[in-house]
Parts: sequence; structure tokens; C-alpha cells
Amino acid sequence: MKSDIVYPLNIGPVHPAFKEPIKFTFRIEGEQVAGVDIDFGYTHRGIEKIALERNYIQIIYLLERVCGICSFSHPLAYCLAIEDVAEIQVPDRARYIRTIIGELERLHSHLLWTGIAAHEIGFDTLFMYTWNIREKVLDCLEEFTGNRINYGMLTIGGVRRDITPENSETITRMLEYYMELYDRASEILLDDLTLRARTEGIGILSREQAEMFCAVGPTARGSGLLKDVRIDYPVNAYYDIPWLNPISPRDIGKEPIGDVYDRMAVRVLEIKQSLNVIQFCMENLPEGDINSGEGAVKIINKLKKLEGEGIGRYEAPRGEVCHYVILDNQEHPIQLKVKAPTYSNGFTWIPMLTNIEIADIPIVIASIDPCVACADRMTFIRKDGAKERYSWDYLHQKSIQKYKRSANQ
Amino acid sequence: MVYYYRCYNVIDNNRGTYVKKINYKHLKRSLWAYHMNTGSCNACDIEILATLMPRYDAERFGIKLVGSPRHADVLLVTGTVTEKIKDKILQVYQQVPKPKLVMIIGSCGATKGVFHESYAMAGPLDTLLPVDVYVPGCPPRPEAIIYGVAKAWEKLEEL
Amino acid sequence: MLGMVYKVIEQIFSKKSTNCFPMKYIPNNTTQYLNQGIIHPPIVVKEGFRGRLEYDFQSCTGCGLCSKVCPANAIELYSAEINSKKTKRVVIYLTRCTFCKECVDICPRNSITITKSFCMADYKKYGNSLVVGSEYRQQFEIKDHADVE
Amino acid sequence: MIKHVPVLLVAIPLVVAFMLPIIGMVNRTIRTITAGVAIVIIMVLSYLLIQDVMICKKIFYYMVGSPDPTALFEHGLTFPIRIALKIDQFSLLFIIMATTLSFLFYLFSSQYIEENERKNYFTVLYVCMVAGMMGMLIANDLFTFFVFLEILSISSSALVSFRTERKHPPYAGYKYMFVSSIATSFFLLGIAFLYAQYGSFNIDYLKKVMDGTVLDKIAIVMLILPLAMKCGVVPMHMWIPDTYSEAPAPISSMVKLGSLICLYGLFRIAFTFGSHVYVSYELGILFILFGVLSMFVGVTQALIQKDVKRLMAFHAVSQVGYMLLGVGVGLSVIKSGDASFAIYGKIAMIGGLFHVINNALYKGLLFLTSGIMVRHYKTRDLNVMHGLAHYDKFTALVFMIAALAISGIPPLNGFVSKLIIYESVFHYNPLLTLIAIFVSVLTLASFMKVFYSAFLGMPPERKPVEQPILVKFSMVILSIIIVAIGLFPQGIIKLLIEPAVNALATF
Amino acid sequence: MIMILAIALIMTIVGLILGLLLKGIDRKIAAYFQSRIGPPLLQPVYDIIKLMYKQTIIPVTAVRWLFSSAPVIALASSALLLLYITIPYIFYIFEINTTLQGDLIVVLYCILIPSIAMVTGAFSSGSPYAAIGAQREMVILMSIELPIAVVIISVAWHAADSMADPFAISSLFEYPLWHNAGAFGVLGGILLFFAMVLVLPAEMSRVPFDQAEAETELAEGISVEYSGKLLAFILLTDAFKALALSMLVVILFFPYTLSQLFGISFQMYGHTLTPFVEIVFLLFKIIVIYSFGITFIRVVMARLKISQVARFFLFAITAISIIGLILIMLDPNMRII
Ligand code: SF4
Ligand code: SF4
Ligand code: SF4
Ligand code: SF4
Ligand code: SF4
Ligand code: SF4
Ligand code: SF4
Ligand code: SF4
Repeated sequence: MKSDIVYPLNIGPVHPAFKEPIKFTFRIEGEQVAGVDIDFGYTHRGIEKIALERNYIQIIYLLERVCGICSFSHPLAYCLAIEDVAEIQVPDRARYIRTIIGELERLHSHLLWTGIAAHEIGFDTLFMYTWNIREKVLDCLEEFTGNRINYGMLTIGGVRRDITPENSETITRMLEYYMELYDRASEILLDDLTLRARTEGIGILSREQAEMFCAVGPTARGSGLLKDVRIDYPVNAYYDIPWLNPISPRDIGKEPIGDVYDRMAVRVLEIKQSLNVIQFCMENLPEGDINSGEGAVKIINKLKKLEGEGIGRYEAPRGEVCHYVILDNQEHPIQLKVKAPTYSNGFTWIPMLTNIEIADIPIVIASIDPCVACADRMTFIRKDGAKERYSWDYLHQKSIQKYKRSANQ
Repeated sequence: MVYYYRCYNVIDNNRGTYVKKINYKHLKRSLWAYHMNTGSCNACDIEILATLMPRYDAERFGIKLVGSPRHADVLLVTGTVTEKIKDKILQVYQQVPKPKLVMIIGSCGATKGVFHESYAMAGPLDTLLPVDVYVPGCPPRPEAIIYGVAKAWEKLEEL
Repeated sequence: MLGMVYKVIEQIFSKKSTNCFPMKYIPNNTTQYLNQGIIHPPIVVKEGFRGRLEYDFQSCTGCGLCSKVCPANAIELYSAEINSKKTKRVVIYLTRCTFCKECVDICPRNSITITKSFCMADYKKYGNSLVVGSEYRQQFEIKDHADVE
Repeated sequence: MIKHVPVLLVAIPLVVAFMLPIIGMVNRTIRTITAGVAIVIIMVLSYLLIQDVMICKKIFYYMVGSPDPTALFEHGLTFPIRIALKIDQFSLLFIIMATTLSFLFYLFSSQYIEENERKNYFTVLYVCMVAGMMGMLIANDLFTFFVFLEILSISSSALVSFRTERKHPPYAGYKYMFVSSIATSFFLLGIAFLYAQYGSFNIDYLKKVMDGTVLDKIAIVMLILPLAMKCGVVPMHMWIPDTYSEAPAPISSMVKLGSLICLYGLFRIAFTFGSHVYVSYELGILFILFGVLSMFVGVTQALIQKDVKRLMAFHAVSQVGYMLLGVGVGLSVIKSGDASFAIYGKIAMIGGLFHVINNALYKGLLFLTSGIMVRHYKTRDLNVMHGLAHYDKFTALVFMIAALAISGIPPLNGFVSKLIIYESVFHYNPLLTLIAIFVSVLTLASFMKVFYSAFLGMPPERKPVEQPILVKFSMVILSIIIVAIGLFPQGIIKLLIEPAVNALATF
Repeated sequence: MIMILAIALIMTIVGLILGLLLKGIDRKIAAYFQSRIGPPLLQPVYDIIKLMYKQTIIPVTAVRWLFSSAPVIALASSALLLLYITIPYIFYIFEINTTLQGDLIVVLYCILIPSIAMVTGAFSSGSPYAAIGAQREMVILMSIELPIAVVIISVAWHAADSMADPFAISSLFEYPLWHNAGAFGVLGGILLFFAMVLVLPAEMSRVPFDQAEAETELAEGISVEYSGKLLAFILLTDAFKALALSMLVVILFFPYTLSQLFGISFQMYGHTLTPFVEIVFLLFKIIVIYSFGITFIRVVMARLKISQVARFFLFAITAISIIGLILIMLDPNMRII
């Protein structure tokens, strides 16, 4: 019953396909999508603003909760930024531990994503399966950091907890478990008949488009854009890993066309890559301190007297996160900017979502692994019935004013 | 031709019928949950999903995530309520047929938690809706969520 | 191609991954569940898990560092009179806490400790079980964040 | 008295039709009632015949102009050409159907068509149409048949263009007129061929003396094709959508009824001459081919329509396919000599004829409801309509009954006849059954679309006006008949259809 | 007559419980496939009881009378469908002579009624999600109708020359499909069985063919606006349909009873227990069919797109079943004369 009626279909902000509130308005023709409009802002919590009223240690835990899935990447980028300003030297062991947690996080995030993607296309068994094997890395993280999610491991100048021999044994066991599982799991993920039928050839983002929309992370790599902050601007232990290369679907012998399948393939391959990185780090884990040796109070006091700006970049599971701070002899930073991966990747939805079927919407949306929590930059709230909407010009002017102000201060 | 569907969540509660003497007891063995994210950091949401996974398997207690608030018995709310989503959560709450329970998963939903100074908050959820069970934790472990559900049963038992 | 087919057949015969918490089967009524003790032992979490906080009223000096460093404003400092000395003590609202353990790390007297218990659900937002240290405090009124600001 | 019924069936409407304009000048209400009464009278007359014709298996002959018109006419050339009328079981089946339905449609139209000076014409033409149908049904000679066919065509084309104030209806009427005059001229040519050879128009006589020359076969084809065209058989259906969609609702129903009467002519000629000249097998195959084509083309065309009446018109085409299929299977095995006719051919014919009746019922009802829809929305575009069911429960229910009946959903009448067709045609060739089932599901899909677009969705902008009582009454009666036949099909099959099939088959 | 009514009543109630149990078994087995423990077997019953106590909300955009009558019609018609399919078999087992033979084409159409009722209900709810779901359901209905029709016609074809009515369900007990089948016939039968097993999940709206209810796309699609009792009716309809459809597969392909297969009968204290054992055997067959045709398929596959489904059924499955039909027509042994 194809009909040529065009009507808008609202998906979200509350919809079972998205675990996060975001609103899409599609123009639908029959079962085809003719256009899309995206409305962000439902989870805007004003973190950047709150941060300006907190001290430097509190901010870590705040930024951990930008998003619970890459709850390591955001604080890491922040710590890197602060360490950049304060020129704090991070001990080698801490760098390695940071790498290990970061990769564990990537592992869990990619497994989580595969599950969610399977759920979006109704493949609940695969969902259950990936989330079931994901429990292993969560167990490992829990033992290692004290919580399954929101690890609270970072501090400025290092990490808060060491890897005990017991922990390293767990990690080794986890690695064995996954190494053994990987071949079969990747076969299920990459070769399953119905899964391929649902992911191949839809949501195409060409290399040019990926470049144009500044796609980052697996989204960019799925389109064949070899872009990976870990390699381009290495931090942590990534300096020391010579064999680290950006993943692309070419690694399984497929020319990248930038469809959902390619992005999935990139993630599945990155699972393996993460495992190798963790193994490398465990093998080469240097001895020594795990932080700069200064307690929280000391750090706060030290930063109070500093002035300057710093930037931290890190490759979160979803792509590049970038934090920018300005310090100005105060107990709080005077400026904190978060640039989250979904913020860049969100725009790639526009080419991806046109000319697909309704049934493809969830999987295509999920394919960039969106995390609107971190992408919600601004919200329009109509308090007191004020129906005003700001124009681009007005906002542009405002932001210029604001930056001038903070530069003058 | 463009069709405009009026947003379908306009409901008229008087047109609904239900057993006057509300018997919560029957909810106990089959709690269907509708999960709503009202500005959380996703950690609680993934823990809710993890609760349904083989490791914790909440389905063995008859708990099931449903896709429509009209099918739900429990509203699982995660996250602090942002201004922009306030109307939506109220609407969803209205659409859940009586009798209904509200559970808050995570600290930030109960009290705003770590986001306490934010300007974009419409307040903790209990200022907007009656809340039945609080599950603190940031995020709570799946077991803690199941424990929260067990608490809810206990409450239903007493009613 | 049919990897899932083999997988499910394998899974149907292998041991289930389910961890039977809080009890294996749901009993007929909750009283039974409470009294007959068939609740499974709480899940063993590993050393170092960040669960419920515990507070030692005696050793605390009332320095207030914990409340300063807490990212969630979960620790409230209040004036108390102990042995007719004016000092300060804290209560910890677990419903605000993010379980970051920062207060534990910073406390000079190790008065706050972290335990492995994590089943904390309650009906009341600031019920007794959710406000650590409330038993020492005679009368106090809870200030919500909304009121604080 | 009852002896004269055949002639009365034609005479009453004809006479009344000519009186109506005069009465209309005096009082419009009386005019409306008179026309109604005339139709009621012929309806009652036709019911009176059931006992004699269907149960006692009598056949009425009538020679207009002969001293004793009811005396059995010995075939011989000594008589001058006379108007010969005849009522047998087969024609009575159609007479009953035609009178009953024209009555119900008349009830509908009497309040549906707004009262103005043109309603005079409407009533006259309507009664003329009835007269045309009656004439065709009881004519026993080809020329009389032709004359009444013309009366029917002219009056219906005039009615199709009834709404002259709009742009399209006159055009549609003209198109219909044009097509049917081409058709009838072929028909006339066919008659001429036969007359040239045998010097008579009388069907019974012709049947006796025909000996199957090439010219005979050509004549049969020339008789059959125009009638098939008038039934809207694919590939000669191009006039159907325009005609049905532009006419006012009751007229669409009447035109549909008229095309079923042409189907009567088609069957009658095919069985009378075809089986005699030993072309029944070929004709049967032709019917089946036409049937399958009509079913398929009709329904696929209907699926893509956005105009509610065009959509229904295409369904009319596809429904005719079922009848042709059923009867065609019967026709093709009627002379095959083995037992297959007894096993399934006859049942297929029962199914086909039963479907004619059912189809007239629900199709008529559908057209009537479409009239109400169009009147409410002021457009026929399905994409514009929405939500009538919020206020007008009655129309929605009636439409649902008709739509489910046409889609062959048990326990409605469409299902029964389709079931009979499926299970008998199956023995002929299972693939035919398959196609028929598939078409029926497509029909369902298409009517779900109509139902959804027109009745469901957001409530309409304005409340619909309450339908007048007679409009509702006629629709209720139709739906009751539909449901009743669906629940108790045995009675009507035994009483009306089996005798008709027997009469047709032993012709 | 009264006996038939009584039997019908008992069977409706028993069918209700069995249908819910079947769904419970389905959920349990699916859980086992997914390495979980899964809900108790009676979980669907608890769900129904709970829903019965819940408020029933009728959205203002809905056409009220249609919205609330659709599930009831669906429930009633699915119950009738179940009775229509089962009664001949039960009578056959109990060796009761009856004129109720059942007709396969009627079954073919009766299967449609609950779905149509649901589609109407969904359309009348006024929700765009439900409308899309209903459209998809119609597409699925249209595309699976052809394969089912082919299967039914080929099954009837093999009995066309027998003295019995080829479309009667009861004649299948005398002449099962495999009766006298030669190599061609067996092959054709297997193809038909394959087609029918794939039709099962589509009729029941289960993964991979659950587009109409796709949770992640349409938020439960067809039933999105239903709550309380009406939702309970929908679930009950589902239970009836589950039982009826697996019963249909059993009747079409494995109508054998134990006594037919092994010629055994069961006696106890001089009473014959055969019919009861037969019923247990029948339930066993139903469970096997259901857990293979629905549970297994739904756990190993992802949901397809509606266009893929339409193509799959209209071309692939129809082709397979038509090949089955042709093979059966070719088999010389199948012609019972
Ligand atoms: S973008 Fe991130 S930091 Fe900024 S308001 Fe949104 S969630 Fe907070
Ligand atoms: S990218 Fe997404 S998952 Fe990662 S921190 Fe940002 S919001 Fe969270
Ligand atoms: S205005 Fe904002 S979105 Fe646009 S390029 Fe600049 S930072 Fe990116
Ligand atoms: S523009 Fe947005 S992110 Fe920046 S300070 Fe304002 S609210 Fe926060
Ligand atoms: S000054 Fe202009 S370019 Fe710079 S941040 Fe503001 S808006 Fe962007
Ligand atoms: S309670 Fe903590 S983990 Fe949960 S949503 Fe809120 S901030 Fe995130
Ligand atoms: S654990 Fe963290 S959030 Fe909780 S009270 Fe201590 S410092 Fe505050
Ligand atoms: S608990 Fe520790 S940090 Fe907090 S006030 Fe007491 S002594 Fe100071």
C-alpha cells in the first residue's frame, strides 16, 4: 500500500528506539523518508555552566556524567587539558593505566553498541548475547575501578587506583575470554544473514560527506576516512604502540562505502584492536607512581594560582572529544568547553536519513552511536510563555560578546 | 497533500474506565516497565537494559520493557528532569493507565545529584509526580535495580 | 552466515548465565520472601567496590573537607555540640551521592568509609536508611537542592 | 391476471415514465411517490411470479399484438414479426434482483437528490431506466432486446450527465453514450446477420434453426462483444471509471445494475446460441480469460486509485471477473459429455450467478455510501478525507459491511459466492482458484485503505449532516439483505439460483 | 447440537489456557535459547489477569466505538477460528460422527478476520504509529495470503480425486498429505511445509516478520494505543491464534494419531484412554511446531524490512510453494482413485 501522502512523523523525544530523548521529525512518503528535522536539547543540563561553579576536582566527577558510556573519555580530556595548563607530568604507570581503562571502556562501549544496533533491528538474541559477554568487561572494570560505569578513576595528574596483581590477573583472564570468543562473535556480527540484509547499503555516508560534516570516530572511519585521535595526536600510552593504525573496513577486505555495515565492521574490528592494546599495556606496564603525588587539596590550591588555557583531546569510543579550559587565578575555571563526538556526527544524520525506509530509521540513527547527552549544547526553554526564538545573528553576537568578556577578564 | 496528525498524546482521562477499587496486588507478578530518560547521563539507562540481560534476567519476575506508556505499569525514570523534557514526562505519566508506579533509578533523578546547581532543571521528579521507590546509586548496579523492584513488590503487598 | 543458529543451540544446552538475585523464583507473597529467607545472598562484589558510605561520628573532627570536595553536595555540615564543645559534624544524603569516594580519600581521620553494600532502594527520598549519620543528629530539617538555591 | 405480468413489467414503468412530467407540473411530491409506487408494483409483480416460475417451473410466454398473447407460439414464418416476451427461471432471477434494487436505490435517491426543477428529469429517466432493464430481461426476440438496451443506454447516459452544472459529468455521459452506441451498432449488425440468414429475431426460433455456419459464429461474437463491453469486461472497460465516478451515487448503482443486466444478455446469448452451435467450449474459455483479466486488471487498477468512486468503479470491473469465471467454467464444460459438469460445472455456475446477486447488493451499497462520503467531504479525493466515523457511525458501519462483503470475508454474502466459485473452479484448474483468492485479498487491502482514509484518522473539520430517513432506510435494508444472505445462503440458492442455473443449462 | 455447544464452550476455555501456556512455553524456550532462565510458564496468564485490572484509556483521537470493539471482534473471531479448526480433529479422535467437516478455504479467510479487526482498531486509534503498523500488517497479510492459498490448494489437490470433499478438514485425516506419496509428492510436501512454517511467524507478527509491531520503530505499532482490558483481549487473540495456527499446520501436515501410526491403544480399568493420550500427543505436536516455527525462528533472526518481507513472501515463498504444488500435481501416486 504505497501511497504518495506526505506526512510528518515525529519520533521521539520519548521513543523506545532511543534510550535518550531526542526528537526527529520526518517527512514520510508512504514508507520512505523524504526529509528530516532534528530537535536536540532535551537532556541539556548546562554542565558547562555548572562547571564554572565547581572546583577542579569536583569537575572531574561532573564531566564523568556528561555521558555514562564514555565516562572515562570526557574527564580524561579534561584532565589532559588541565595538565596541559598546569604542566603536570603524568607518571608512566598512570599513563598506561589510563590507556587500559580507556580501552576497556571502548570495548564495553562497542559491545554495547552492537547490542543496541541489534535491538534496533529486532535481533534480541544478539542483543542479549553481546550484552551478556559485555558483562565480563564490566566485571573487570568493577573490580578494577570500583564501579561498573562511571569509574571515578581519574584525577588530575594521574589515576586514583593502581592495578593490583589480582586485578591484572582478572584482566588477563578477561583478555583470554575475549580472544577466544572473538572469532565466533565477529562471525555472528559480520556474517549473519538477516543482520547483513538490514545493514548493507543503507544510511550511506560517502567519504566526501564525512569530510564535509567533520565526522569523527567510527563514523568517519566507516566511510574510509582514516581519522583517529589516538594516532594523530597520541596521548597516554599510545605513543609507545607502534602498530596502532586507524581501522577501516578495508581490514576485512571490503571497500568502504560508508553504510551501516561498514560502521559496524569498524566497531567490531576495534574490539580486537582494543584487546591488543590492553594486552600490550599489560605486558609493558611500567612500575612507578600512579599519580603526581599531590592530594586533592594540593591540586586545588595549585590550580588556584594558575592562569592560562589548555586543551585536551582524546579518542572516545564514538570519536574525538575535546575539552578546552581557561584558568584565571580562581578556584573555578572561568571557561570550560566540551566538544563531544556526537556533536560532529549528528550532522551526518542529514544525508544518511534521507531516502531510506521508516524501518531503517532506528538503525541508521543508531549507526553513528549517538549519545545525545553530550551533544545537547543549547536548549530553548519557554518559561513564562515567552515564545521568543533566537536568530542565528543574535546568538552569534552574543557569543562574540561572551568570548570578548572572558578574554578581557 | 500534507496531513497533520495532532499529537496523539492528548488524552481524556474521564473516558477511560477501570476497576474503581484499585487492586495493586495484581501488578506484582507482571510489572511492565516503560523507561524514560529525562536528562540522564545514560549510565542508568544502560544499567536498566543490563537488568533485562541474561546475567540478571529481570524477565523471570515478569518484568518486561514495553514500548508504549499505555502498556506500562511502572515508569522507570532516569536522570534529572530538564526543563525541556518536563512536559513530556508529565504527558507520559498521564498516559500510563492506573494503577501505576513510578520508580526513580539513580541519584540524579531523585535529587538532581551531581547537577544540582544547573539552571536547566525542572526540579527533582518528586516535585512533579508522586514517586514510589527511589533507587540511589550513580548508577545503581542492576542488582540494586532489581532490589528496588522487590521493594516495590513489598509496597504493593502492603497496600 | 548462520552463526546465531549454532550459538542458540549451544546456549540452550549450556549453563544459563543468569545470576539468581534476589531470589530464584518469585514467592507468592512478599512476607514469605522476607520471612523465609530464600532471598539469595547479596551478590559478592569485589574488594574496592564503591557502595554505601559509612560514617564514624566519633572520629570525625568536623573539618568540612569532605563537604567541600563533594561534587554532588551530598554532605551537609551542621553545627553540633559534643561534650559541650561546639563543633561540626556531617550527614551524608545517599540519594544525592555519586559514590565517587572523593570524601573518603580526602578525610584526614578516615571517618567516612565505603562499604560494598549497594542495595539501597527505599520509599522515602530521605528515609533513615538513606541519610548516613542521621541517627546522631537530634533534630534537623532536610533541605532539598531546590531550597538550598 | 398473472398471465399478463410479463407485459405489465415493461408497460407500467414505460407508461408511468411518460406520465411523470405531467404529474410533476402539478405536485412534485406526488410525482416522486408515483414513480416509487410504479417501481413497487413491478417489484411485487415479480415476487408474485416466484411461486409459478421458480417452484412450479412454469415458463411465461407473451406475444404482444397477437389475439391471444399468452398462447404458446408455434414457430413458423406465417406470423408477422411480433414482440415476443418470455419469462423463465433465469430471467426471473434477474428481474427480482433488478426490481428490488431499483426500488431501494430509488428510495435512496428520492431524498438524496436535492429537490429542484431538474428532479423531474431525474425521476423520468430513472423510471425509463427501470423500463429498459425490464424490457431487456423479458425480451424473447433480439430486436426487442436491442430496443430496450438502447432505452437503457440513453436514459443512463442522460442520468450520468445529470449534474450538468459541473464540468466533468456531461463529458462522462457523452463518453458513455458514444461507447454504448458503438457497441449497440455492432449488436445490431449481429442481429442483422442472423436475420439475413433465418428471417427471424425470435431467440427460441433462432436457436432451433441455427446450424452453426461461419456467419453464425461471427454473429454470436458480434452479439457477445458489445454486451461484454457494456458489462465493463477488460479490455473493454475504459468507459467504466469515468461513468461511475461522475454519476450521482444512486445512478452509479443503477448503471452498475444495468451492466449486470447486460451480463444477463451475455449469458443468455452465450448459452442459447453458443451451446447450440458447439462453440460453448471456446466461449467458456473466452469467458474465463475475460474473467481472469478483469479480476486482475480491475483490482490492480483499483489499488492505485485515489478517487473513491473510481476505485469502486475498478472494483466493479474486477467483480464482474468472478461472475464470468464461474459461469465460464460452467459453459466450457457444459457440452464436454463427461460428468464434470455435474461435479463442478453446475456449481461453478451457481457460484457465478449467486455472485451476480451479491455483487449487485454490496456494490450498490458501496456506491450509495460513497455518495454520502462525497457529499460530506465535497471531494472524491481519498487523501483529503478523514475521520467521518467519529460522527457518522451509521455510514461507517454500513460501509464496513459492504466492504467486507466485497472482500469476501465470512460470514457475509460475498464470501459465500466466492467460496462456491473457488471450490468448483478448483477442479477445473487450481491456478484459477489461486488467482481468485489473491484478487480477493487485494480487494480487501484496497477497501481497508478506503475505510482508513475516509472514516478513520483525525475527526473531520465539520460535523456531517444527519442523513434523511429514506436514505438510511434503503442502506439498512441492503445491509440486512447482505448479512442475511451471508448467514443463510442455502435458502436463496435453492429457491432462486438453482432453478435459474438449470434453466440456463438446459436451454 | 447442545453437545456441540458444550464442547465448543469447554474447548474455548481449554484453548484459552493452552494458548496462554503455549505463549509461556514460547517465552521460556526463547529465554533458554538466550541463555536466560526466563519467566514462569504461567507468565502470560499473570499478564492477562493484571491487564484486566488496569484502567483502559481511550485516546480522544480514536473513533471510540471502533477502537473498543475491534479487540473484542478479534478475540471472538480467533476463538471461532480455533474451534473451527479443532473441532473436526477432536471429533475424529473421539470417533464422533458429525457433519462438521470444516473447510480449508473458510479457514483461509477466517485467519484474516482477527488481523482485519486489529488493523481496523489500529487505524481507528488515530495514532500515526498505529497507522503505519496497520499498513504494514495489511502488506504482510496480502503477501502471505498467496503462499497459504497455494499450500491449502495443493493439500486439497492431492485429495481431489478421492470421494471425500477435498477441501474438508476431516478428509485430511483419511488422506493425509503423505498418503501414497511418491518421491515427488514427498519433496513437494516438504517444500509446502517449509513455506507454511515461514508463514507462521508472519501470521503471528513475530520476528523476523513483526514489522507491524516493531517495538523499536513503531513503539508496538498496532497495539500502541491499547491499554487495560482491550490490550488483554489483544493478547488473548494472540494466544488463540497461536494455538489455531499451529493446529492448522499439524492438521495440514501431521494429522496422524498415535493409533494410526503405531496401531496402539491405551486401556485402563477397561476404559479406553486412547482419545486422551491422543490429545496429549496432539499438544506435543503443537508445541513442537510452535517452538520450531516461531520460537526458534524468532531468536535467530533480525527483523526484516517491510519491503523485504513483501518480496520474500510474494516471490520466494510463493515460488517455493508453487513448486511444491507442481511436484504434487506431477506425482502419479498422489491420485487416489
Ligand atoms: S553539551 Fe555536554 S556539557 Fe554542554 S550542556 Fe550538554 S551535556 Fe552539558
Ligand atoms: S560521546 Fe556519547 S557516550 Fe561518549 S561521552 Fe559523549 S555523550 Fe557520552
Ligand atoms: S558554529 Fe558551532 S557547529 Fe558550527 S562550525 Fe562552529 S562550532 Fe561547529
Ligand atoms: S551556550 Fe549553551 S553550553 Fe554555552 S554556556 Fe550557554 S547554555 Fe551553556
Ligand atoms: S567569535 Fe564567531 S567564530 Fe568565534 S566562537 Fe564566537 S561565533 Fe564562533
Ligand atoms: S544517577 Fe548518576 S549515573 Fe544515573 S543518570 Fe544520574 S548522573 Fe548518570
Ligand atoms: S562519595 Fe562522592 S558524592 Fe558521595 S558523598 Fe562522597 S564525595 Fe560526595
Ligand atoms: S568526615 Fe572527615 S572530612 Fe568530613 S568533616 Fe569529618 S573529618 Fe572532616
